[in-house]
Amino acid sequence: MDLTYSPEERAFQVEVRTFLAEQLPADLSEKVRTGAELTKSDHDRWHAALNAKGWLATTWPRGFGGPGWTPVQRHIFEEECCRAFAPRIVPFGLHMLGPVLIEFGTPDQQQAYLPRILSGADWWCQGYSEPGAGSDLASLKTRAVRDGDSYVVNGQKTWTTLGQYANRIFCLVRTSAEGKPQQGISFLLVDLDTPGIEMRPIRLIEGGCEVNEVFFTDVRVPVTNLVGAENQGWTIAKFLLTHERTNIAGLGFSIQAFEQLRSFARRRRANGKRLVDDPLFAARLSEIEIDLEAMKITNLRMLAEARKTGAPGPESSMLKIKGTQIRQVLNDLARRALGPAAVPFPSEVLGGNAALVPPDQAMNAARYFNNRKLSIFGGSNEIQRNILAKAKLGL
Amino acid sequence: MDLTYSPEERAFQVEVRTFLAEQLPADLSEKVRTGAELTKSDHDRWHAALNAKGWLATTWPRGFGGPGWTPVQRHIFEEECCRAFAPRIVPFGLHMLGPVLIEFGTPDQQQAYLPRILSGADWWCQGYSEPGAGSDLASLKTRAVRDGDSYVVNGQKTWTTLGQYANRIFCLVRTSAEGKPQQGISFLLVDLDTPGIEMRPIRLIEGGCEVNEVFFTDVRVPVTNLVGAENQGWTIAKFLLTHERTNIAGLGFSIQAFEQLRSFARRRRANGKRLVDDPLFAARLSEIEIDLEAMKITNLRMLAEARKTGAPGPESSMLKIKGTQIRQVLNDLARRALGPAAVPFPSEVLGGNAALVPPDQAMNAARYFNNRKLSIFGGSNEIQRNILAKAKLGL
Amino acid sequence: MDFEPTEERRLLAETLARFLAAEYSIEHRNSVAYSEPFHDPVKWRALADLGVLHALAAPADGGMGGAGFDIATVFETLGAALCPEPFLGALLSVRLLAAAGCDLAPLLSGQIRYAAAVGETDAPYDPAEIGCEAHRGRNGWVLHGRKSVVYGGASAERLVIAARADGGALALWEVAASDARISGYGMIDGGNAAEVFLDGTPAAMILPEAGAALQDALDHGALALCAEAVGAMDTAQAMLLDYLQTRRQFGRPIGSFQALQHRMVDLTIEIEQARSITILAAGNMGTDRQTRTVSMAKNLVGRMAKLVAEELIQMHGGIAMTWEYPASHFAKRLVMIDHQLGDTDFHLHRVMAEHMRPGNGPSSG
Amino acid sequence: MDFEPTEERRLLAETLARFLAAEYSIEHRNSVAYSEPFHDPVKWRALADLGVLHALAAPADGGMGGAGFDIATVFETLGAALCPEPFLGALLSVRLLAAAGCDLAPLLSGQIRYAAAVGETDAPYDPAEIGCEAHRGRNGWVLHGRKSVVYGGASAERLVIAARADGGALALWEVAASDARISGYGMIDGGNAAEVFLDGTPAAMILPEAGAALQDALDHGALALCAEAVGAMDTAQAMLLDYLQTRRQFGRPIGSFQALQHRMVDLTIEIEQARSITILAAGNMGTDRQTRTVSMAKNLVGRMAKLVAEELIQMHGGIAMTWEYPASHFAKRLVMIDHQLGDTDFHLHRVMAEHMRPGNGPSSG
Repeated sequence: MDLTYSPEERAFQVEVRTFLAEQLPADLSEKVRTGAELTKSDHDRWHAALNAKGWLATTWPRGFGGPGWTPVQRHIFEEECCRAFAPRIVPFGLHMLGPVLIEFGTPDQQQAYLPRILSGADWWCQGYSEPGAGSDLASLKTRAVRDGDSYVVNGQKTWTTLGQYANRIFCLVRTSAEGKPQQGISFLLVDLDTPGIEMRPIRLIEGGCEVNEVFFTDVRVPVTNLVGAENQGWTIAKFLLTHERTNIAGLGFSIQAFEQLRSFARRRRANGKRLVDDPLFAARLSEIEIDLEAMKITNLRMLAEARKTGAPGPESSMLKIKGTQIRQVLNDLARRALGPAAVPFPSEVLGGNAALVPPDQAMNAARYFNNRKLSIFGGSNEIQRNILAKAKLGL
Repeated sequence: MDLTYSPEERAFQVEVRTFLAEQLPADLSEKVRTGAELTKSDHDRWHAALNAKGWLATTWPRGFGGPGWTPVQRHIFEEECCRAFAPRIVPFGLHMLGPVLIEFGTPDQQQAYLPRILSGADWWCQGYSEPGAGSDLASLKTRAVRDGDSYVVNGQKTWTTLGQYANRIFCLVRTSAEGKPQQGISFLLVDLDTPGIEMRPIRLIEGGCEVNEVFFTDVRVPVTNLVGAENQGWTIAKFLLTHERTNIAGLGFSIQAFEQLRSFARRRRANGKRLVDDPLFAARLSEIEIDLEAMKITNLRMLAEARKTGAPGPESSMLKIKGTQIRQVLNDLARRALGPAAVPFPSEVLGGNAALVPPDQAMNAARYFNNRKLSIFGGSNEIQRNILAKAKLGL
Repeated sequence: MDFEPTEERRLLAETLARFLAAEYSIEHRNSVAYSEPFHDPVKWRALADLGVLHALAAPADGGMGGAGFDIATVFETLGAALCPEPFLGALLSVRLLAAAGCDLAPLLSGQIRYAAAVGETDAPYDPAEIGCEAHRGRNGWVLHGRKSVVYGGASAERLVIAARADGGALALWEVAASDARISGYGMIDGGNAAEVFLDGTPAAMILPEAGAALQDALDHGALALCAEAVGAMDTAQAMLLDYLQTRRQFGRPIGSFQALQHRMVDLTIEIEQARSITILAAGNMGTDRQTRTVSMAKNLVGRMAKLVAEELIQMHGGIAMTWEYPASHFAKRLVMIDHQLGDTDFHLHRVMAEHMRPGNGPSSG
Repeated sequence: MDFEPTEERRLLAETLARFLAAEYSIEHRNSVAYSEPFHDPVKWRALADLGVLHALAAPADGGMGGAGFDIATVFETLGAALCPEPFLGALLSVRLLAAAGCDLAPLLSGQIRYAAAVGETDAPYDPAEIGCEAHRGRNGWVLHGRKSVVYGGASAERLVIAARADGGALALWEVAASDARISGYGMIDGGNAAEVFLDGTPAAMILPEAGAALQDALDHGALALCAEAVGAMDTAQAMLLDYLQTRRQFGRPIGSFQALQHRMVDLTIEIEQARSITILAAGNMGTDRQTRTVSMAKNLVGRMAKLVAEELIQMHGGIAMTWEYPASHFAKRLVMIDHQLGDTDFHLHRVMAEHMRPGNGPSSG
């Protein structure tokens, strides 16, 4: 047992810190710290800086343009990025489609798409969920019917995050109605400029529009855009679900949120004392700190396990459940910390001498409501419990 | 809306208090207060005092020897008894079998048994659960096979509370293997002196022996001891389950436990201050006080509802769940309040100048462990949730 | 003991519920709740004409209600329909103006909209920490300081303000909204509030010793919020139950999954507990247990409303994350009620304080 | 970073686990745990021969271990088998005697049983509140006062006692058990403890300034209890899982009911969290984060052990309420560990205290 980083890992940590200190634009980190919305060009700028360093595609093998990091290195990189309030790497092309193409794509597909992901020429989004198939993905209904050298796609996708910035979408579509529902699904790449596609924003609970619906009406997609074999989509979907999870616990976000909360609670005065001097608040703060400290070790233990076995097991579901619980408690405490000052609508947040709270606290209530999604999207925590009950406990 | 008692109810409350002040033996209330075990003769003494006043069979109609109380009067009586640390009325004959005989028994059965319940001549116990049929009562296996004027009973019952004091047992037995499992069950009265019956104590987690196993080997029971029709037992069992619940929330016990805890926390000094001055403890104490205050109103509201409709509905399951949760939290806090002084084994509790805590606190850990049963026995809280999901929510 | 509402209150609730169902469809509610002026002045007058404001004041003060159960009836009905109108500010003003012996007729008739400015940035909940001050100016009293998150402050024409007379005793002052600098804003769960900047603002003293009146008004406001939450929880529970019964996943209604069933049962039980403690608080208004039982209620309701909101979103699984689906707005209101007039921790401290007092402590009768 | 045990520790754990499986069947365990002298002197010597006591002391003090992970390895293995022997008293004594520079050989070899008397009735956890005093008598120091719930005190031959020298500084004293008046008793979860009455009891001072040594010993004791709980939770989890897989109700294994599945998953996750925080504490022994991380661990483990115990009983549904079924004894141990060397609240206060300090507060590195 040894909880400390090796000398190489410590040196790497220093390298990451130095890079962030030098290359992370101050206006971007300020936006992240205050919870302001990032534009497409904000994301593009940060991706380009990482790409120039060779640190953008953190999960790709070296041969495809990845840095060839160990899981611990990836963990260090993500933690440092969060501490520095770097924008998160937009995962759809880099953490999701990239590994799929590397594993299942043809050489042509790899050559066509991977460099464009790295360069920022393509912004991918995800077409998985449907209005009638959220957690129950196998019941999806969007059809792709073979017609000559094309598939003709009809149907509707939803919860497509940042689709408004994307020029391409990867989709799960039904190519066969036979057998078990899982067996008739394929994985298809679609150019969003193709006629027949409409993208509509979905306004979320707190008022923001980060997700979209995508409607497909007789959309013709070349058969060369099929990844893997026809009806192999379920296998690819499962691969993607377990391999995107380099940071499924969201630990960096939690560390960030905890530090902001702790620091604010020491500055905030209400009802005659500092917030942190209210023993009820201090107790909540301390309990979640303890849970977070434990989670850091749990995460490292499971990374070490994955390093041994080569692939994350059902344990990634444990990280998802506990990780989202901790993030949501932290968001909850940050909202509560504001008292009445949490009530202004995000777009009404007052500046200047009318400000109610420091800028980095102004989105606390909105973030709390928005992050209720964490335990729902990407496989709800109920689905994760079902998976664990079966795969880990044999129930 | 009016939360206050009517003048008649207040007068009744005074009458109950006066009775308890005059007639409740001090040694009995001391035993209850300190959690000491009550002997059979302790119970008999208290039952006799109540019977002399006509207040023993609180749920029976006037014509059968009950006091003819309203639900609110019963509530007042139970609350005052708890406040005075009176022994609880042993429910098996009085609250369980009595109402069953009044509803389903023949006049002969009523005349034979009801007076003996009131006089204390009979002590009944309950033969419901079996080792393989706890929550799933319908799967019970104890058989009663008709042979001339007798049933011949074979099988095993368990969790028979205070069976060691009883001379009679009422049982659910299987009289038919046909149809749904519920349809072949009958309700049978058995004299424990009948040859072929063996009662063995079960030692519980904290070391006490309040429950028993009962083994039946070719036990001959006269057919006149059948209550209701053959195979009507399930109906009777359900009647009993909803009608025994005059105090299913255990509110009196909770009020008692809260007052003892509150008073002790103000006296207990540890680590330089009173226990109640530890804000973490005070917060727990206050939260459970609030839950308890709400529960009092919930209980009264459901009593009022039952008075209107004539019978308790699935709401009694709500009282059971929340009532046992509150009691268990109170037991938990009482255990925690002792710190290291909670560790002695109950039989080792030290007296004199070696005493670790006041006598009324000495059983706190044992009571905590023993009362984990509250959410299991009498239909586990999981079963209650199943019932509510179906009967109240239509799920 | 009697848990039936009186005929008058039953009628008021029915009339109000019918009006809200007809006039505040969720689309209209949302457009009123989230766009300026964050309330509907025409319907506000109609609500006044229905007698809703009169129900908040005692007959002696020109009203037709004012008891705990009157207030609870009104706010429970408002909560069930998620009505975004500034009734909280009106209720606080009613209590304060009545304590000061002022004429309530303009308020109760809906002619003039009042808000009560009590909380401050450093004194969000506890009036003892109020720092705003009044001083005698050339032409009478003037006020200095800032009042924060004044509910209904953006739409109010007159303000009742708590401030210290010459830095000493807490007193009440009436101010014309046009005389103060007011930054109004919409709230995340709908409706409006405002920052009120007082910088030599002319003010009329209406009550020189206002400590008890302020506590009483805040108690009544907290009771109203509890009742509003109970109403909103009832609607939320019904929405969720309907969803569980009709939404299908994996080939069956999701309400057939036992894990969800058990959580739904627990929610249902906790909503009944929230209703019970609100009844207890309503029944204790005007007694010496008023403040303590209100704090108990606000604490328990705060805990349960958050639980209901979070489960409402989680068990809907995605759809309740959207603005379009009404449940999301109920969830926001249920969570944000805890930020008004004392959160769960603030009120728990008040319940704790009596236990921690030297001596024999409170009797839990 | 490396989460693999060293070869030595893996061997120790295996050897000890094998010994306990062979020698402490649940029947033997219960007879030892619940009847006088509440431990098995013969097997205690055998355990010492296995090197279990040596693993608790550093090589410099004559032991073969003594690091956080050594202690965690031993106690996790003891906990998994629910071993009722008085190792906690031995560990505390090892740390205190080593700090005092005393010879540990008689203790480590199992020849002489030691217990450490620290807590008092009014000072259950915090050594700062210790009231026992030592005074110079005719023939050297004598002790006055009462030590309460001394773990292993009923079976100890020698006691290490914390008391104030002439009412001042905390110091350590060694006392022969036969010189004190000792009321021993069994514990509700097995094993023994004692009340120790000191009434002019002759004592040898072994360390005059013992504040730091006491805190260090209590930290190590708390770490040991965390590890013991983790071991017991693992066994409890395995028992419960087996029960869910095999017990049938309503015609199917009860483990097929989704509500129970989800609770079992949550338990499993929390046990991993308890294991993680114990690893963190073990890894921080001897650093300046020792006390803080141990308090974090004891708090989290206290919360989770209670959850596991209560779910263990509840999900077994009746059978785990019985003495005969081993799970009941695991449940008792898991709950009662929170009563030893600081409960969840005591340790949470210590974590809170750093946040509440003026200045910039702790860094959570």
